[in-house]
Amino acid sequence: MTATASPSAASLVTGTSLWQDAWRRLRKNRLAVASGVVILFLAGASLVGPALIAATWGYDYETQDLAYGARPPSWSHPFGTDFYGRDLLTRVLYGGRVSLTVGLLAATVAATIGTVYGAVASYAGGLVDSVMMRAVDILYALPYMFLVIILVTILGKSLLLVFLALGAVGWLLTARIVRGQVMSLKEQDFVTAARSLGTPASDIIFRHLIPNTLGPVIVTFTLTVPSMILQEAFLSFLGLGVQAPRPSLGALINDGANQMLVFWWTLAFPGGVMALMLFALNFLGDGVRDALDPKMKR
Amino acid sequence: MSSDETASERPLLDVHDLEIRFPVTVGEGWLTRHRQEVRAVDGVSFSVRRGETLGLVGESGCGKSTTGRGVLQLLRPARGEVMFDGLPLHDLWVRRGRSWAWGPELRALRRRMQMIFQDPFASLNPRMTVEAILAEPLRNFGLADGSDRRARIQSLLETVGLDPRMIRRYPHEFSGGQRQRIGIARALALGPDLIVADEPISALDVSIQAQILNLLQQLRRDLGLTMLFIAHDLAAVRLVSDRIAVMYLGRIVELADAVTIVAAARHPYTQALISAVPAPDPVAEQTRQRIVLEGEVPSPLNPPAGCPFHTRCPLREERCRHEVPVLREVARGHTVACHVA
Amino acid sequence: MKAYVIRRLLELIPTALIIILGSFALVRLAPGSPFSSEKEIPPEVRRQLDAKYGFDKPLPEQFVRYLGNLLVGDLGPSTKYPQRSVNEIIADGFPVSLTLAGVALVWSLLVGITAGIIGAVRQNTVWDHAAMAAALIGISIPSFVLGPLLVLLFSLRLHLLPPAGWGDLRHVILPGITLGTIYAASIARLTRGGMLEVVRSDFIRTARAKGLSERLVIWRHMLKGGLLPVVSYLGPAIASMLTGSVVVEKIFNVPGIGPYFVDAAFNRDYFLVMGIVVLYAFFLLLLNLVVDVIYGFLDPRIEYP
Amino acid sequence: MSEPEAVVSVSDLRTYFHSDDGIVKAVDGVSFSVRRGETLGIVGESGSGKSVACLSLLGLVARPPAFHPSGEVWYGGRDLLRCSERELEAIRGDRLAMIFQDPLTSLNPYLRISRQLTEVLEVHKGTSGAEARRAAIAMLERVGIPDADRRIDQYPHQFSGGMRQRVMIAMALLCQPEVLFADEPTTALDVTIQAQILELIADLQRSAGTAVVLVTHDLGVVAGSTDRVAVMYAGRIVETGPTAEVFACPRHPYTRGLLASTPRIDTPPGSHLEAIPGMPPDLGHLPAGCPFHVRCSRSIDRCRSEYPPFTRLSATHAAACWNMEEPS
Amino acid sequence: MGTVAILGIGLALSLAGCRPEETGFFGTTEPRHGPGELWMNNAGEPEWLDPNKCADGNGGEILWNTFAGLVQAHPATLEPLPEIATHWEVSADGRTYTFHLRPSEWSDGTPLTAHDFVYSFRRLVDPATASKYATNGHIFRGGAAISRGEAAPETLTVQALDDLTLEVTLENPIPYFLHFLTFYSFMPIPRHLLEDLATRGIDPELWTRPEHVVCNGPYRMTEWTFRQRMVFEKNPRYWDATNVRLERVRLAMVESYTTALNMYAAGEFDWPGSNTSLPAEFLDELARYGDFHRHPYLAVYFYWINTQAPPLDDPLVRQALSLAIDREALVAHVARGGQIPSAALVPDGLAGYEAIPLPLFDPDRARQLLREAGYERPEDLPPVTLMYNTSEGHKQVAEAIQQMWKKELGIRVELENQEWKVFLANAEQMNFQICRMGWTGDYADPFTFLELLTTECGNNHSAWSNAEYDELLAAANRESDPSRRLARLREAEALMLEAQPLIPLYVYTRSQLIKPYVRGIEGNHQDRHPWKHIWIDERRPDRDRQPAPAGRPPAPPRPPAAVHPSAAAKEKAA
Repeated sequence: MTATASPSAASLVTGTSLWQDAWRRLRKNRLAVASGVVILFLAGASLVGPALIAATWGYDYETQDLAYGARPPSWSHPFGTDFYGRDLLTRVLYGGRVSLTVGLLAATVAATIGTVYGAVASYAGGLVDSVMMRAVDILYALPYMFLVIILVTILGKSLLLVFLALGAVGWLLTARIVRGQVMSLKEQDFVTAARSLGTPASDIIFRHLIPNTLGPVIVTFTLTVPSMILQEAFLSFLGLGVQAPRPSLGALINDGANQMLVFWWTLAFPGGVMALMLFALNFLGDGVRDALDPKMKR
Repeated sequence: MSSDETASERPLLDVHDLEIRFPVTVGEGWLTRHRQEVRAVDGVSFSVRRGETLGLVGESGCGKSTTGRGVLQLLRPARGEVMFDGLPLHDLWVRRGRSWAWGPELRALRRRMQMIFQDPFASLNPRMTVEAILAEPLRNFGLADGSDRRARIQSLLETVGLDPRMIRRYPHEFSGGQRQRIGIARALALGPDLIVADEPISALDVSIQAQILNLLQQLRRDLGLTMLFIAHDLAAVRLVSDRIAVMYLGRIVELADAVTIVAAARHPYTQALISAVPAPDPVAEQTRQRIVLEGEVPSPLNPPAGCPFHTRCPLREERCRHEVPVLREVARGHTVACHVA
Repeated sequence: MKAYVIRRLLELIPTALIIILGSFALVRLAPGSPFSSEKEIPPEVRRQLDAKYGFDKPLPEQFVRYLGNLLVGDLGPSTKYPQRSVNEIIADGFPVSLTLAGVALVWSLLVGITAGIIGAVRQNTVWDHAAMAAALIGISIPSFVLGPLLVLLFSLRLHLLPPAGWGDLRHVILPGITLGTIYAASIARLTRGGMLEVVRSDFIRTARAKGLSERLVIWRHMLKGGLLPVVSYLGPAIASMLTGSVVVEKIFNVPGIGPYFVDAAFNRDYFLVMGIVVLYAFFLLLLNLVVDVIYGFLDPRIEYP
Repeated sequence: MSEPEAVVSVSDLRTYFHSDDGIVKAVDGVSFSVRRGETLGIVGESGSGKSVACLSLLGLVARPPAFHPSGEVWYGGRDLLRCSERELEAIRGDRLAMIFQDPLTSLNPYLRISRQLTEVLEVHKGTSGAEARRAAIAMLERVGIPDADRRIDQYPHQFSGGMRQRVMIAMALLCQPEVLFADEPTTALDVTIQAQILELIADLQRSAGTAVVLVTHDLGVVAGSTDRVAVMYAGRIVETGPTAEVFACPRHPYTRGLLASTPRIDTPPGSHLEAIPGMPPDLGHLPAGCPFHVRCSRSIDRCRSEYPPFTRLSATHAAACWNMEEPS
Repeated sequence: MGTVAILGIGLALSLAGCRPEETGFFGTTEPRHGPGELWMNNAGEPEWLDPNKCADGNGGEILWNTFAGLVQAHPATLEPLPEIATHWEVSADGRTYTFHLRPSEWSDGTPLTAHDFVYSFRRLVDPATASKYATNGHIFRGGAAISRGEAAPETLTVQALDDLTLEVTLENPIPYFLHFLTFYSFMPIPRHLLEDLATRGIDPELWTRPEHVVCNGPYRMTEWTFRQRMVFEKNPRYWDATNVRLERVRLAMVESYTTALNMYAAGEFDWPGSNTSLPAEFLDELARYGDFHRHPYLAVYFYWINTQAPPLDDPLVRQALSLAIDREALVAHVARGGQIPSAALVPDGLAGYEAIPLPLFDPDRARQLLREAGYERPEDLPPVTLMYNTSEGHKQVAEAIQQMWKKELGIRVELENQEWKVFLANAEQMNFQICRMGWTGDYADPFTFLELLTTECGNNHSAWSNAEYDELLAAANRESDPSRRLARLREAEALMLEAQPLIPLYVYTRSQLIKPYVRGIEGNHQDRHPWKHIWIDERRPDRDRQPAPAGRPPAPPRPPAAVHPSAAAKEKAA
């Protein structure tokens, strides 16, 4: 009568959670792993790089050498210098830090608001749900950029506010996804089972519903990060991004795009790093999606 | 098999004129949804004695699962009574705002009635270990703490025939049959009096179905469980049930003990159902009288007037179109809802 | 179907009202005034200006008056372009933006669907990887980089197309491509995903079991279902092509409405901001309705209650 | 195994898949043949390889993750496994047709029934337009769809489950195939509808002389609808023979176990079923020797190391076991 | 004819730096259109095309070429020349001018009379008009009171003595009046058209739309495709039409300087126009080309200091900030346009004014001043915020200065860019510490700059107020002797700079690209380039990719004063 046939005693005793499973699948995805390595490298470089350069060559992202402005790449300045004679490598690294931070924080803000909003709406159901989802529809119908611009002009400008504004506007998708998830999870038998076992509502939300929405939330999150980085770049194009002289990749690229005809390196290096970063983030996002949702695996 | 000595005893479960409606969204307004109510269960009455197993069979959409959930108050009955050990479950709901919720007595009663689900994949939270799944009911009722709890869980696993060392594993690491055993262990964790088994074997392989049927039988015997066994497979239902109720389109059309219902079915639907079950026996198959019903089950959204079965019934008469037949006793303990039978 | 469309249209009214109220409040909350300028304006002149546009009235009254005018189709005057009404500005700019978005849409659909189909049909081959890598690159390049690069190549080096401006077909190509590329990339990924989802489905197995040729299987059986994700993406995509054209319209000096999303807000051109937002919101809501109808047309399982 | 009058004969068919866990031997050396007009039942539990075997002999398994199937599948003097895709296309749906378990997902939800029916005729017979439509309507009527000339213009979701399966059958039979492969055609249906569909298949088979390969897990269906049966376990056929003989006198312990564990309508209530212990094998990690030995009550030492050969028990009955059940 | 000598500041200023060798031309050198046509950029849509109401450069460019005022400015020297007025007399106190008008017509054939000017000047100051430039009308006696709504517009001391004689009386005997009168605010308004529209039930405010507009200048608008292009054709009824050479001018509205540059390179523009700036990054590169031109521009770039809040309420700190700026490096490496570094507000040589000599850069003195102010260590000084409006050029200057202050004084400076309307709101409400400002002289007189610091001036964002300064300026304006007047102004500026309520950085220059076949664009310090003097050189001396020969093309007959061909102006600038 005993159901047997488990390969090893070790796996019998220690289970593998779906997270561990996903992690295993993710590690098998060579492109995703390579992308992860690239992102870790970029993150690491942007984190310690500026300090390292400051310690070695003595300049930071804002040290100017006006007489040495706009020089092409050389040994002392591998990425060249910008208009003010600032080292472009330092600025690209620092800008990468800013962009990654903005991307991560804005995506976090979006994911947090979206998850809570979506979960509350669908769990409450009925009129509350209808009202909350209509609000989302309405926000969807407002031009995204208009909202961000108005928010930035009302709230003033700081790095913090930029990602708050981006996140505050960017949570709609997460909210819809989480709501949809909770809606279908609510109908699943394991929730019915928990109810029939007398599990209190709070436990149902936190032990049953939310852990099961995390997968799609994480997937949305990983794909939101690159799009937030792009949004920040777009804000920088409009002059609403980070405050000079602090660079973000978007701001550097915008400068570079304007100067492309005369100083090619001011576009090529930040643009290259940004493309690499977005490329890797997107690939990693795809990988995470495949890993968390094996059905979608290609 | 039940005998007369229990007749005077109060049934553990007494369901009278149960009606359950589902809201079906047929349209959506700006803030409102236009709903139409579907009577999934329409005036069902039955009782289950302590230690008895009542089988509930019918084809998909006949309302048998809904009845099970209504009994457990997982759905709020629109009408009718569900008496559990003399307690009126349907009266234990309390209003909360615009909706209804379980009152404290009903919540406390969860210990005494449990459910086994059809889909062993959907009924276990994929993010929880077996230990967490089985600990949940214990925690909810503050039963068994710490090492006690683990010991209890391990003994539960042994009861359902699983290796107790597997408590750290996750549902996806088990086969369908093993998952169903976990689901059964979970239902048993609180030591319930009544178990509603909702199609517990239909998602399983043939060889595993037999294991689970045997397990349920054994548990019934060992633990003295009372069970409402819901399935579409008449042969399986008959195997574990003392009495069997046949449902069609939200109503019970025939109710009798397990032997009688196969041997002496009165309702044309029951007869057709029995005749449609193919036997794994070529010889029997050659002699089997098949009643092949014409047409399909009508939509519960738009049930036919009169006898719900009249659209497919080979014996239908004029009054079947207008008059709803009521359950009447045709023999001792054998009731049928048919004008003709 | 007809009743459904009418009902959805009626539903737009409360939604639109809330959008109008919300954006009205937001615009008025922003600091600054439409008449700020580096030159001092005499207070009497300022009063006259405020009176002329009704900004001297209490806000609720202004709102009600705005709504009243909106009902008769009057979006009000522009403070930045005082000789033009918002109606005229939109009438001038919106068709331009629509044209641009149309070209971008055609480009993104052509390129995106083709690449997506190639990716799905030749799954896990070099073709697939190349198409998807190209799509990711497309997503990773901001339009304010792609635009100047295209200008550099096609206008300044090859002298094939004008670098900016508006007028004939040649002016539409570069901005259209610049605007459409990121969507082409998304569409490619969506198409591939949708097609792969369909490839795995039982009915494709049925189609093969019927002995249909691969070509027929793809074109007749896969495409319709495989493109459904693309269809539902089109609503938001077209809408964001209209706003996302801010960058492209600035780079290529296209006289569409895109830049107003930014400039009118910057200039505190209250009526213009409102007009643009209302137009956009209404257009988006309408677009969603159209997409839903198309979706229903493509997917016969969708019913309109 | 192949007999002179066999329409299709399969020998040593193997279909392996790549998976995360390595190679999965879904079908591992399967041989059978189908004769004109007969019904062959292939029975087994999920994962036994019964569906994959049918799909791979028609070239319908997705590659990857599957390898190209090996073995031989003879039809009309040709080995289908060595035919070009184009040649296969010409045969599939015309001479060899297939219907599937879930008629809801197996019909294209985006196309009208008319389109899905007439294209079969267009592709294989060159019939098109009004003529194909007429033929399709006639076929729908034949499979018992009332009001066929109106319903042909509907979409699959507008049909009930049973009606959909009728449409599937109509689609498969339009070109009057020689063999109909029916992969669990009634599993998704209610028992009363299942009876209708089985009746229909039998009826059509009688009138057209089509051979049917009925793949199912339901022993009752096999017993009632097939002439011969092949029992599959872990990618191999373990026992084959005339249905009556196999059911009456199962020689392989698995066949016997399967029969014993299936409750019958006349099994006395409360009786204990002789269930097969354990669970169906993980095809990625098959035990050595006979894969059934871990669940087998009759297993002997040899079972653990060596796969048993197929032993002919009579002219038509054969089984693969080292320690067969005694004939009863 | 009263004469006030206006010396182009360009004569007094020399541009530093040597030019790289010329390497041909930037972009195409073939015109894409007929010889009588000019394609140019106007950077953006004008707000108003009504002379009384217009307050932006985009509108100004059009008004100067579609309307003719009493006087016009010489295309090179900006000296006032007769236009509709053939000659004029000035009263002894310098306050009353009598203009004698030539008989001329509006573009619809209606005779143009002195009444049209009276109508225009009254309308300018009438609060009902709500002109942002109403203050320009304050030069007329009674103008300010009318603007404030305290008097009727009819009380303005402007009257038509007859159809062709106009008498105006000024508040003060300002020496730059005639030059000021060339400004577009003072163009005549076709009263008959406005009244006609009103009777036809059309909003008279729309009179400048192409379907209605009536003008009296060299060109009239024939097409206005919103935000795409405007087309102007020669006005045959312009009094001097025979001397107008271009048949047609096509204006595009390209806001992005980079885009405009691309379009110039592709030959879509013959001349980006005076409303288009060349990005600083490109200047060094572009200066190598033969079609590059540069001339001084009467505008000063400076930083306002909010003198109310500590630590900037201390003049010593403000002076230290000014001295710590390396203006020469700023101009050479950041602005790059050959701008003239200046620590004084009024440019040297403006209308004979001698600039206050102040050191351009003295970090040691700056540090010493800071110590004197009580900040022994730089860390003692709280961080300072520098606000600028969103623009690439302003950002570049701000970033450079932030670094200079950090390097020389150790001051931490936060940069804050704000979009224009917010920036202005904050500036008006004194909600800043230091903010950037550029001030363009409306007329060639020091007063146009010094007026900024008066107590009553609404554009004074320093909150600095000094009664002595106000009195000195008032006294100067009452002065009718030009040199005594300048002396008082200079006294006032010195007083003001001592207090340092603002930090001047440099005097602007204008860098331009002009296709080699375009002639007649003069470098002048107000960057006004009347189209009627421009022509397309059909001889095309550029074909051999050589710079234009020094030989003068035939000069247009009017104005009689020497008109320098562009090449000559360029040589002068170099």
